[in-house]
Amino acid sequence: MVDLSVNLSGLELDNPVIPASGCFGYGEEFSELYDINILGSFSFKGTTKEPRYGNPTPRIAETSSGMLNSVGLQNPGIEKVVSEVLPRMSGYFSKKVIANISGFSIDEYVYCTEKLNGIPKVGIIEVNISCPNIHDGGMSFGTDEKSAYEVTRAVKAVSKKPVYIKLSPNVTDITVIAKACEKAGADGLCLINTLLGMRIDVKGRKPLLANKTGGLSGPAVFPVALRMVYQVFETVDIPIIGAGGISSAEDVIEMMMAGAAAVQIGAATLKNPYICKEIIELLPAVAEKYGISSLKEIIGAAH
Amino acid sequence: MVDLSVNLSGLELDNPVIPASGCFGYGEEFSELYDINILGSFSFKGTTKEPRYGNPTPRIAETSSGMLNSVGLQNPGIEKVVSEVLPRMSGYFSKKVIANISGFSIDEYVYCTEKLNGIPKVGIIEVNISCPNIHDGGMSFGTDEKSAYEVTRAVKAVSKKPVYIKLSPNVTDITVIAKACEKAGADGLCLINTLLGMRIDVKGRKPLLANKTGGLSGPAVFPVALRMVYQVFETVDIPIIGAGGISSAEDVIEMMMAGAAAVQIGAATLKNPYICKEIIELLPAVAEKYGISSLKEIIGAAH
Amino acid sequence: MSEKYTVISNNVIAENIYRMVLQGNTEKITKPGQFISIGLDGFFLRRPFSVCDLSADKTTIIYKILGGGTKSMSSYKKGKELDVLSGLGNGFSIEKSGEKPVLIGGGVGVPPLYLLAKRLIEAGKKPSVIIGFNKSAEVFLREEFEALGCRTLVSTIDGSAGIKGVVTDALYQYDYDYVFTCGPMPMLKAVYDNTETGGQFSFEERMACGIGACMGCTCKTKYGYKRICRDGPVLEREEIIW
Amino acid sequence: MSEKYTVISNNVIAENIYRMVLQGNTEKITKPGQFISIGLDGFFLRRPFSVCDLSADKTTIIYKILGGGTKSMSSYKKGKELDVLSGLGNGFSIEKSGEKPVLIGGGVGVPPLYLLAKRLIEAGKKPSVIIGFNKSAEVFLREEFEALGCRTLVSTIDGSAGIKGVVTDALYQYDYDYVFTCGPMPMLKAVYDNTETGGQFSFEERMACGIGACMGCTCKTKYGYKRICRDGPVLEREEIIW
Ligand SMILES: Cc1cc2nc3c(=O)[nH]c(=O)nc-3n(C[C@H](O)[C@H](O)[C@H](O)COP(=O)(O)OP(=O)(O)OC[C@H]3O[C@@H](n4cnc5c(N)ncnc54)[C@H](O)[C@@H]3O)c2cc1C
Ligand SMILES: Cc1cc2nc3c(=O)[nH]c(=O)nc-3n(C[C@H](O)[C@H](O)[C@H](O)COP(=O)(O)OP(=O)(O)OC[C@H]3O[C@@H](n4cnc5c(N)ncnc54)[C@H](O)[C@@H]3O)c2cc1C
Ligand SMILES: Cc1cc2nc3c(=O)[nH]c(=O)nc-3n(C[C@H](O)[C@H](O)[C@H](O)COP(=O)(O)O)c2cc1C
Ligand SMILES: Cc1cc2nc3c(=O)[nH]c(=O)nc-3n(C[C@H](O)[C@H](O)[C@H](O)COP(=O)(O)O)c2cc1C
Ligand code: FES
Ligand code: FES
Repeated sequence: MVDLSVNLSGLELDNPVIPASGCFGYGEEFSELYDINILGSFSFKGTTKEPRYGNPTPRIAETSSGMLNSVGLQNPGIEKVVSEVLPRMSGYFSKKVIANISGFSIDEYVYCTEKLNGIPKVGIIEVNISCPNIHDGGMSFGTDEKSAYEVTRAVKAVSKKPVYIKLSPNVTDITVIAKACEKAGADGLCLINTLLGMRIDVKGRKPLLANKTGGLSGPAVFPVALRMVYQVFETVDIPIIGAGGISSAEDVIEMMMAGAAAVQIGAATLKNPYICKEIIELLPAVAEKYGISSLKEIIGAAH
Repeated sequence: MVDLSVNLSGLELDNPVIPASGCFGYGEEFSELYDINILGSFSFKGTTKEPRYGNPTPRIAETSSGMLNSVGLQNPGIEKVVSEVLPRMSGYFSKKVIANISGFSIDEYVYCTEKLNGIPKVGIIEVNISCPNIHDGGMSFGTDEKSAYEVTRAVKAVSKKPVYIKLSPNVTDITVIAKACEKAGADGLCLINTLLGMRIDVKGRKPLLANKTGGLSGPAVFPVALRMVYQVFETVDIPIIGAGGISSAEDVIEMMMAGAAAVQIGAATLKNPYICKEIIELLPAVAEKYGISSLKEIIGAAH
Repeated sequence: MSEKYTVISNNVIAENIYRMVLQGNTEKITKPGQFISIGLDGFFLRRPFSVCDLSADKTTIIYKILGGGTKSMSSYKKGKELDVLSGLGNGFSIEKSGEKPVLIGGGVGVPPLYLLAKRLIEAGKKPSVIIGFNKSAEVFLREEFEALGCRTLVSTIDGSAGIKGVVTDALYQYDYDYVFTCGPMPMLKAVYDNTETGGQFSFEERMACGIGACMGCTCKTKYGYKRICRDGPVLEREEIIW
Repeated sequence: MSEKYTVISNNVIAENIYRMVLQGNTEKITKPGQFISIGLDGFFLRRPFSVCDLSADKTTIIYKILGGGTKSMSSYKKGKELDVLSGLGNGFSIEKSGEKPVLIGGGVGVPPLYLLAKRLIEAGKKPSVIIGFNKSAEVFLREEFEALGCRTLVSTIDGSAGIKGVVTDALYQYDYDYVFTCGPMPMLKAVYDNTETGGQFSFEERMACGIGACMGCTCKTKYGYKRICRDGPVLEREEIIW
């Protein structure tokens, strides 16, 4: 029997497989497809202080082995998530959830954190400082060392839960940002968010996405994500949730060997809504094939 | 008849298709496969002051819709290129070539430029400040605004040819670097070089490439390249050679609409050595399909 | 919802238009106007297509070659197995229809109206049909609608078949009390502007998940934000914001 | 060099080992030890395989399922068309061989030795053969070598077929004046260390272009840097640096 369990800052997960924020809504749609309690956990849709419509459509474009999205953080707002969505969630998900929050100012991050503090269902607060689809500044927190430090500080100061900072790959040196978050007290990191990309509608002679640019994710970005997790693992001592292009049990193992303590699966979940279930079912056999008896033991094994 | 011709700082090209540096050697191998005079031009293998072996093997790994390389600038050195390779080139390529040079100090770039100044066969000097496979500093020129400025200044000060700076995508804001190069007098820009990536050999529990990390290229990176070309086109007034993931005539047109005055094709050339020929042959029909009568006219059309 | 469908036939029926019949479990498809989403080799995202016809174990779609995905589909041979998400979207509610609904389709918006017409007739309604195309070479499903007993008008932009003009140019010929429509956005808008009865409008949007999880396909309605893939593709006339 | 090859047959011949016969123009393949590079649907890079046997219009390769690419190849059916770069690499020079060469192969290094043995026999030489595997279930080509009239020894690591041990454990049984060898790196090194005659060693390296343009597959030799894909895969004993 392969031991699939992993641990994120005290949160014990049956397995390292976590659907990524923005690709699993609040879990409800998937709970109609299969029993989502088999998941390690899931990270819910990036939630902000106020409700948001997000960007105009089209918000989706296809790329080779990947996709662009410019959803722009459509969400019902933290109030509604806390008062309606989270209570309902217990009906279909019995484990703790990862609460992904976004903001346009430090105050907003703090506001959302305080709202989530009292909710037992929330296991980890995942602070998205990296969404590239927001024109009014959301991205800059994740691309600037000082801002990353400050957001982390501020959220940590109020949070009663472990705080994981979700990093942007659109930076010259991700280890600098990672280090800043660790210094500011982050309990863990999650990387990567999407790479900024674009497609052009050749017939219409204009960007395909109404927002012009969007975030690239899917298998195309896997080698970039893997490299960043590998680099950050050598730089910090806090756990890393690895994300970016994972779409198979082999990818999960590769990402863990690079240094991830758990993984998130985004775009692949959109392509195949059953992918996380399939991966969890395959993991024991694939692990065995590579002589792995416990997934915990391979974290960072490639270093 | 669709007019395929484009112009790079006075160098008239029959068409915008240019095999990218490092993916076409010095052209000899391909000249055995087809008449390479149909190309707009080609960019030869990154050449340094001294001969270089490059990195240990394995230097190649596969990724979804792409590949990693860590060749590390294997080349015979500028002396030999000038005295042996370039004279021989006239036997199989009658047009002007783009001379891609790399260095580990500003002096080396200057040295190579001076060596190439007197060679009529060289149409453009392409200064690679972005190779991610060099541990002793080659990359830093392309990720730091000030260094990019200085290299460009120094090369421009001695060059008798148009100077194009080849930019790294591994930066937080490519427009800052692009702007610095323009200010320093660059005649044009070429982007993107490869994205830093990694793969892990799960069986061996170590990075697949001997050099650990390598440069990601191929269709996977096309949306990132396109976005950067689009951004840089809005920032500078000098011509841009667009590169990154191009593998079809449609991609060429998309890249030109983003702002590229010509394009380079790298990884796709390695997968299919005839790809540039095929694209050149298809371009007129594909252009016509989109109502394009002259490629020059669509440069930046998506803005 | 995830099914394996096998290609039974895949034939060209008009210029660049193909009919594909698929065998497999159809029980998730409960309403006309729903769609299926097909995974294609070599393409990351699935492709959504409206259900055009249905039996206990067969689903028919009609699709136009638009880009690489549909081009590749056109080469699929009998026996090919496809990974399909089936029974997506809300579909048309025929309960809300009047007695004499008009079904208005444009281009590849026409296919879902065929299953809709069948269901309306089964429910005792008397649907009439207007289908619009660019030119006669692109016309399809006309005979099939007529075979159902529906009066069917064709419009073409260039006048090479039926009425010269757009679908709304044919509207005056009918006496109708309800509208069902599917087609390109400008057509939907024209139908909206030129009709006053109640109606249901089927929209398209670029999709990623197709199941309501990613917020990729949201539109604003008078009743709030709706996901075209899950809360749509069919919207009621009164909720639409253009 | 770019050819369309059609799969004629593709059968399992040992544990995880397949023989694929391809039809198509073989004129670019002029020497044993050359390889072809096959483009696979869904994989970016081509896959290199040694030519195992050859006729005017047929090429045989023998391959092992190692990762995703070879796994996918194992499902290819008769009639499938492949995009192939043919006639790559320098190949073995049989002119340099002695009268009694020994051919030493390990695992999927064995296949090119078969065409080599044929050519050597045609040239009037008397090749003998040692082929090494992990275990008996993986042994292949033994009968074929014997059918050519070559004395053929098999070694297996676990002793389940032939001599227990590695290929070099069988060397003493032969009287030879030249070595041709192909197999995994540690085997090549062991052959190098345990032989003294002239010889040719065929190497593997991860490749991108396969035609000498990318410098992805370079190794250092006493005669300078060589590209395994173009200046190799066969190196002369005297130039090898380990
Ligand atoms: C609910 C719904 C029902 C549909 N029903 C049909 C139908 O019955 N028959 C038919 O021919 N077409 C239908 N379409 C449109 C069809 O999905 C697209 O034509 C098809 O996806 C184009 O794929 P492609 O690879 O050929 O084009 P590409 O342009 O190469 O596709 C690239 C990406 O854009 C998306 N895309 C492109 N055009 C559209 C579009 N118009 N709407 C949504 N996504 C698009 C593709 O799905 C893909 O993700 C429907 C679309 C939706 C949303
Ligand atoms: C000149 C040459 C001749 C060869 N001849 C044969 C042969 O006759 N029979 C046979 O079974 N195998 C042969 N190989 C090895 C064969 O190319 C690999 O086993 C195959 O490419 C693995 O592909 P995969 O997708 O299954 O494995 P993966 O590991 O998924 O492949 C990923 C990438 O690594 C490369 N790769 C993986 N293993 C090797 C390897 N050992 N050598 C080179 N590249 C590798 C692949 O080509 C691909 O680019 C030869 C290799 C070379 C270089
Ligand atoms: C449609 C979509 C919406 C996303 N929304 C969010 C979000 O709200 N918050 C966030 O932190 N990340 C968001 N992401 C990023 C993913 O969580 C993930 O980090 C990224 O997509 C890389 O993983 P992948 O390649 O597996 O998709 C989104 C990604 C996609 C594709
Ligand atoms: C094997 C390989 C070697 C390369 N060598 C060089 C080089 O020497 N100099 C350089 O400027 N770029 C080099 N590049 C980068 C390419 O020229 C090109 O910028 C990049 O690969 C993106 O284009 P692509 O996606 O079409 O490959 C190399 C790329 C590859 C794949
Ligand atoms: S496509 Fe994902 S919500 Fe509609
Ligand atoms: S694989 Fe490109 S030089 Fe050998």
